[in-house]
Amino acid sequence: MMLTIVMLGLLAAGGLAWYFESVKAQSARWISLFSVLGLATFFAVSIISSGSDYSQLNVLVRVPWISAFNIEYALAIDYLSIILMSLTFFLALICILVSWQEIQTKAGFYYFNLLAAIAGIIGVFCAVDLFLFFFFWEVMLLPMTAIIAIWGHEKRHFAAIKFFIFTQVSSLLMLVAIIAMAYLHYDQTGLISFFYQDWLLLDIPLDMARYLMFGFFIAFAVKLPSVPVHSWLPDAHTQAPTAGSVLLAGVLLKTGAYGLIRFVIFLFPEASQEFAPIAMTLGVVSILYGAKMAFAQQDSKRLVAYSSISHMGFVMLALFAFNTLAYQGAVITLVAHGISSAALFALAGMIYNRIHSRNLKDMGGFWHSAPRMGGFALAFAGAAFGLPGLANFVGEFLSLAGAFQIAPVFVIFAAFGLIGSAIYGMMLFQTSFQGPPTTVVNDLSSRELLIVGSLFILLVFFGLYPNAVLQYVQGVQL
Amino acid sequence: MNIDFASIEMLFYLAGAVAVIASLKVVTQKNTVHALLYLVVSLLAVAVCFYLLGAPFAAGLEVIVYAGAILVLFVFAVMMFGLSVDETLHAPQSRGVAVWVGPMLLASLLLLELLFAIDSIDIQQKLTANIVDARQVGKLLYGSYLLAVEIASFLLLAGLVAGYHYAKPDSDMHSVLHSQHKKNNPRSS
Amino acid sequence: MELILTYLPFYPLISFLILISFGKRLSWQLASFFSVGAMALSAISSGVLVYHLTHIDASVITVHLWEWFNLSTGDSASEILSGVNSTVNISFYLDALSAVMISVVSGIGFLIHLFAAVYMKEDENFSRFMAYMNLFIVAMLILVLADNLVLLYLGWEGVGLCSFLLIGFWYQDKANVKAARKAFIVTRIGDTAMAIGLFMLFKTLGQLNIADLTQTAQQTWEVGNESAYWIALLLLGGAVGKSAQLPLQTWLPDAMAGPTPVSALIHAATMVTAGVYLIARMHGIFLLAPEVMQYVAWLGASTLLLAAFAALAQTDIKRVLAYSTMSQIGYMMLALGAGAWSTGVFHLMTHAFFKALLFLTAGAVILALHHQQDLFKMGGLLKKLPVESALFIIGLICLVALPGTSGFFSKEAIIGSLWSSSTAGPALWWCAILGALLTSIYSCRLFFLAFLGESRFQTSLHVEDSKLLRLSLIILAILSLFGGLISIDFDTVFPVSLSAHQDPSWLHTVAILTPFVGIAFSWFYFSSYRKNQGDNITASSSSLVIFCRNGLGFDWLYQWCLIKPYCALARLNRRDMFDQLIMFNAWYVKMLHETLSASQTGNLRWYAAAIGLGLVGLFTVIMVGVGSI
Amino acid sequence: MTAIPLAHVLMLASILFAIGFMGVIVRKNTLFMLMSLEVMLNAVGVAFIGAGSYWQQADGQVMFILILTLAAAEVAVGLALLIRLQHKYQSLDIDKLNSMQG
Repeated sequence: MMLTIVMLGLLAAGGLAWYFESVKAQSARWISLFSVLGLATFFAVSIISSGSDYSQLNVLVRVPWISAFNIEYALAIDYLSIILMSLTFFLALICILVSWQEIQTKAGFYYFNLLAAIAGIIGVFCAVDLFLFFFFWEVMLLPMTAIIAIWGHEKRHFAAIKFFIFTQVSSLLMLVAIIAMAYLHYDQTGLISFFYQDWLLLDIPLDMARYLMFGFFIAFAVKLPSVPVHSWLPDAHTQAPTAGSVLLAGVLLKTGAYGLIRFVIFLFPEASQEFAPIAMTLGVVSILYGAKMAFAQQDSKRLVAYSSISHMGFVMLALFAFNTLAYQGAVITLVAHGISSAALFALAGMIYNRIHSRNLKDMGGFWHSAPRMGGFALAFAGAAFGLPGLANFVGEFLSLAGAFQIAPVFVIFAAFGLIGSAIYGMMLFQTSFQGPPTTVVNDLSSRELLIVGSLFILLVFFGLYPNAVLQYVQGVQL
Repeated sequence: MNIDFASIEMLFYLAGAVAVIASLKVVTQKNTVHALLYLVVSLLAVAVCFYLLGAPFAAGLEVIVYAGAILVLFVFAVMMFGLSVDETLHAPQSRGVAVWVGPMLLASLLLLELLFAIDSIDIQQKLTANIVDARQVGKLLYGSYLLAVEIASFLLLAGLVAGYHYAKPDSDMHSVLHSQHKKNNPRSS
Repeated sequence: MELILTYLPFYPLISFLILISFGKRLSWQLASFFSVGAMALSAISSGVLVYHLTHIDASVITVHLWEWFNLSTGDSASEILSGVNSTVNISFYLDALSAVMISVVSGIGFLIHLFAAVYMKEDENFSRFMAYMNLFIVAMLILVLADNLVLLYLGWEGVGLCSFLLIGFWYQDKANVKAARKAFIVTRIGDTAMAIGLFMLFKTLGQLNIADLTQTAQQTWEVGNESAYWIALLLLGGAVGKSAQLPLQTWLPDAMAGPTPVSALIHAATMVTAGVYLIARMHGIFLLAPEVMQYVAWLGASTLLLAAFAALAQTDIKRVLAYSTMSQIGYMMLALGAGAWSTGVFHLMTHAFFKALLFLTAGAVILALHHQQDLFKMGGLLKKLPVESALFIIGLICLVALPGTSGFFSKEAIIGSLWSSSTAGPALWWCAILGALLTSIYSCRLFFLAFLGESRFQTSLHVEDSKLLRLSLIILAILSLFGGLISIDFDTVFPVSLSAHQDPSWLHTVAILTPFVGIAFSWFYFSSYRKNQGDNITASSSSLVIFCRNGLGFDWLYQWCLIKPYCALARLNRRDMFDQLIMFNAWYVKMLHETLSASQTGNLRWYAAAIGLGLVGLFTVIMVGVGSI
Repeated sequence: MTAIPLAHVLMLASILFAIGFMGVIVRKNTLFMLMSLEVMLNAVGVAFIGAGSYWQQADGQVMFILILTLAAAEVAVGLALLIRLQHKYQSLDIDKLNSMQG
């Protein structure tokens, strides 16, 4: 029930924000901020106070929805979902704060879209009826497309359409796989079911599992994204407004990883084991290719977008290593990357607000006038190239150390990504903040300081005390 | 093969040739009325063909409905266009009699042919030997094709309604609405 | 004791936080009070710890702060077999080796901070500079105190980052920025090798705690084990990157773009020796891989000679010292490769003393000459800056290892250990002797050019008459001269080498005489530099000299083999070929769309004709189909 | 069996159809296009009748009657549309009626 309230609350708050913005300007952001804060608190309080153990999936709600097909409204959470939902809430707050000044036109509708997307993401993280999952998957897609298409930069329509088509085509493959699974269930038990835990009990013949797994895999690989289906990401990130980029990189990509864990690896263990070499190759290629492409970019947001591809390559590699350690690494990478890439995008947005350019050639020497921003930029670039002491390092280290147990050759290649990430990280930081000063920019305002400061503190916290997350995902047997 | 001018085949080929020539004229004529006349001839020629093929009922229908009704519709339409502005302008009216020459020739050819066919007993015998008469058609039409007939009737009804609707003069709802709007405008502004 | 050890890295950390958060709002006095004070506290704590370790019987002190993360896989075979504890902790481990390191780091660090507080006084970003220096000390202390390799890696990367920040401290100059980036990325290549080494260690031994894993390795592996070979090789990769040895040495000379105290602290005394520390720390693994020890020795020897040759041709006083540092670290590597662990670490310590002294004095000279670093624009400084000259001479005689100085003790020990070592041998001994000869020659050249002859500059000297600055220099000079007398007992750390000492008796004589030969040679060879030749001394421009000056072509090689191809690849594929591939679909669909929409003219007759055409086509197909059957 | 071979009947039908089709394509005047359509419909009728008499079945004539109704309806609607167009554009040129651009 609690999750339903949260999702409906988000939607309602979005609606209220939309309505009240037309009544009184600037009210939308306050409504969104406080409702997200309130709902996040509600979520945290109910999780803590429930006191139950979430190491297995806890089904919270299960009521019939479309009974003709035995489709249910079923929500369940475990620690993985809770971690990712908390990340979502946190980044939702960041998004609202980031949009504070940036969004001036149609602000009400903007906040409605933002909150609707967040509600969809929360839904994705907790839906265990696959039809419902697909429903939420689409719910999060549409407002996101709207955010890019309406409030984006100069090529926003192109980017939004590209984003939409990529995600939609791939998710249709997933829909096919979902329906096939439901019929498989019908074949075996005489009852159509979309319920995840029913599916876990199924005995899926391997040759069929291969195709079904592939259907799911493609949908999530596009979302993750992995080479060679990554190319929507740079465009979408570059053209989206700052909050859109933050949300995309911070949470939306995580839904891909979450799907891989929950629906590919756990539903089709044997087929994914068999598929692992290919998936790991894709992961390694993503790492190296992303790093190389990031280095080649002139556009700061595009650079960060490619670095996201590189980082998600680590996740892919780790997940398909089928190793507890690597799995932990993947989870912490998800959290760390959510925070660090959000931070980098937020910074890129702040720079954009100051100089109205994302081109690295227009930047340089900002340290002179904005040392605080420079310090944070360095820290976040450091997080991007896996500086120990920040959360990303723990993730990369665990992923690679775990994967090395299984596939040393892959890891050796992946480790070259560490060099590549240092190259683009340094380039990003140095071309924008070092060198002869070009323009005078204002240092961080207190609102911006709150944004980057909180992100930075979390990065350091998870970097030095990753057990805060890891203790919940330890002991997951793959 | 000895060419027997009195055979059904020859009559058929002749009628066919008339139909082809008349149709070509229909397509190539500049003047609408001329074209219509040729069309009539073409239809009549086809009717002869039908008759020779052993379908007198169809031939009758062809003459009555096609050459009679539909063509009259065309003529009315052409009248309504007021073709003085259309292609008749480019077709000089001075050769008034010449207009009739072509259709007349073809039509009289057909007539001759028809008379000949009716006159010849041999042909009559052959024709009656393999006739598909109206009774058979009627049975089939109101038997297994009943649904098709119903649909055709709907089609005709629709054609009627649509024809009426489109051909109606322009003083309908549109202008009424328009005038109302005009009336409302001063009050609202 | 544990408490003191715990707090040791936190003094500079707190100072760093204060300096970075208040930034320019702090006055010079306050900023230097915090940073230098924190260093003083660290130095004192280190002193206490070392005293405790040596005089009160405790060979090892450990503190456990908190568990960082757990590497337990739950199903790792090796883990079940050995029942090891695979947690990675934030824990400190102090033994004789790390004790030497922390005293060097915090002791010399303190002196250099003291110097820097005066040297950088005028800089507008003074507090930021001191903050970085503090942060560097934090990372370095963590590096040497780490009880497991992951924490060591944290420190390792941390010092790399600080080195990056400090080289690029004057960030407005593009050259500095480039040098900083180069330093970071080149060392990062080594770090990656090291990271792979860690993964491999973890895979084979299931743990990363240094003491435990060394023990396990020695129990389970035989000498010459393949895993040990690869692990040692990969760790060597890390060490080579950080310590600027072949083939990753190119960053160090460029790193001289940083302020001089940085060069003294990071690029001479502490950070660059981290590689030496790593190998010494992991000697348990290296002992199992004698081939890798040979590689270490040969790498050290070749770097030693290469850097010495390059030093001979430099015109920039700091670059001479940089190459000299490389060369001296080559000595340390040579010692480690020969299995003379303690002598290597001993040379590390003495080198830290005298190289810091040399750099700082050079810094004082440069300051006096208004940031003039070109040797050919100096000259005759002996008379004008007597105190600095004296100090510089002290540094140089330690560098060339004249008998009695600290350099003499350590370097002779290294050379002495080579001849009969199983992993070194006479060939390497001769390399070391040649190196010593070259060292004395380039030292003399440097000295003659800078301090003798007539002055080749017009500007008046800017003399910073600060007692603090002098004080730090003098303490360093004393340490350089007499530091060789400090004896360190490494018996608890390193295995006692069982050298049979069958060395020929002439070896020592040759080794002691070599520097004098070098000095005598230069006395005549560089007589033009020594005598009054006025302005007409210029740097030789023969191609051989330029080749040496440019570091024997390594930069050029890397530029063409690695950097340019990578950049070209990046530029070539800037548009992302996968994207192009996918967008081809879109393009293709769009083309079709345009073709088809062009065919939709809205022209009824056109449609009719198209239908006819289609009909004809269809019939043709059917006809051909029927005909072919 | 009639003496007329089916092939010849169908040939006649084809020739008529082709002529009508040519008219539809070639003529710009919509009225002529309608007439050509009539010719085409007729041609189809010929084919049906021919086939019907060949097999001695009434179906051919039934189909012809249906075609006839179709033609009637089509002509009614078509002519009405033409009148409308004539009113609106003062022209029957089909090429001027492409404002929908497909």
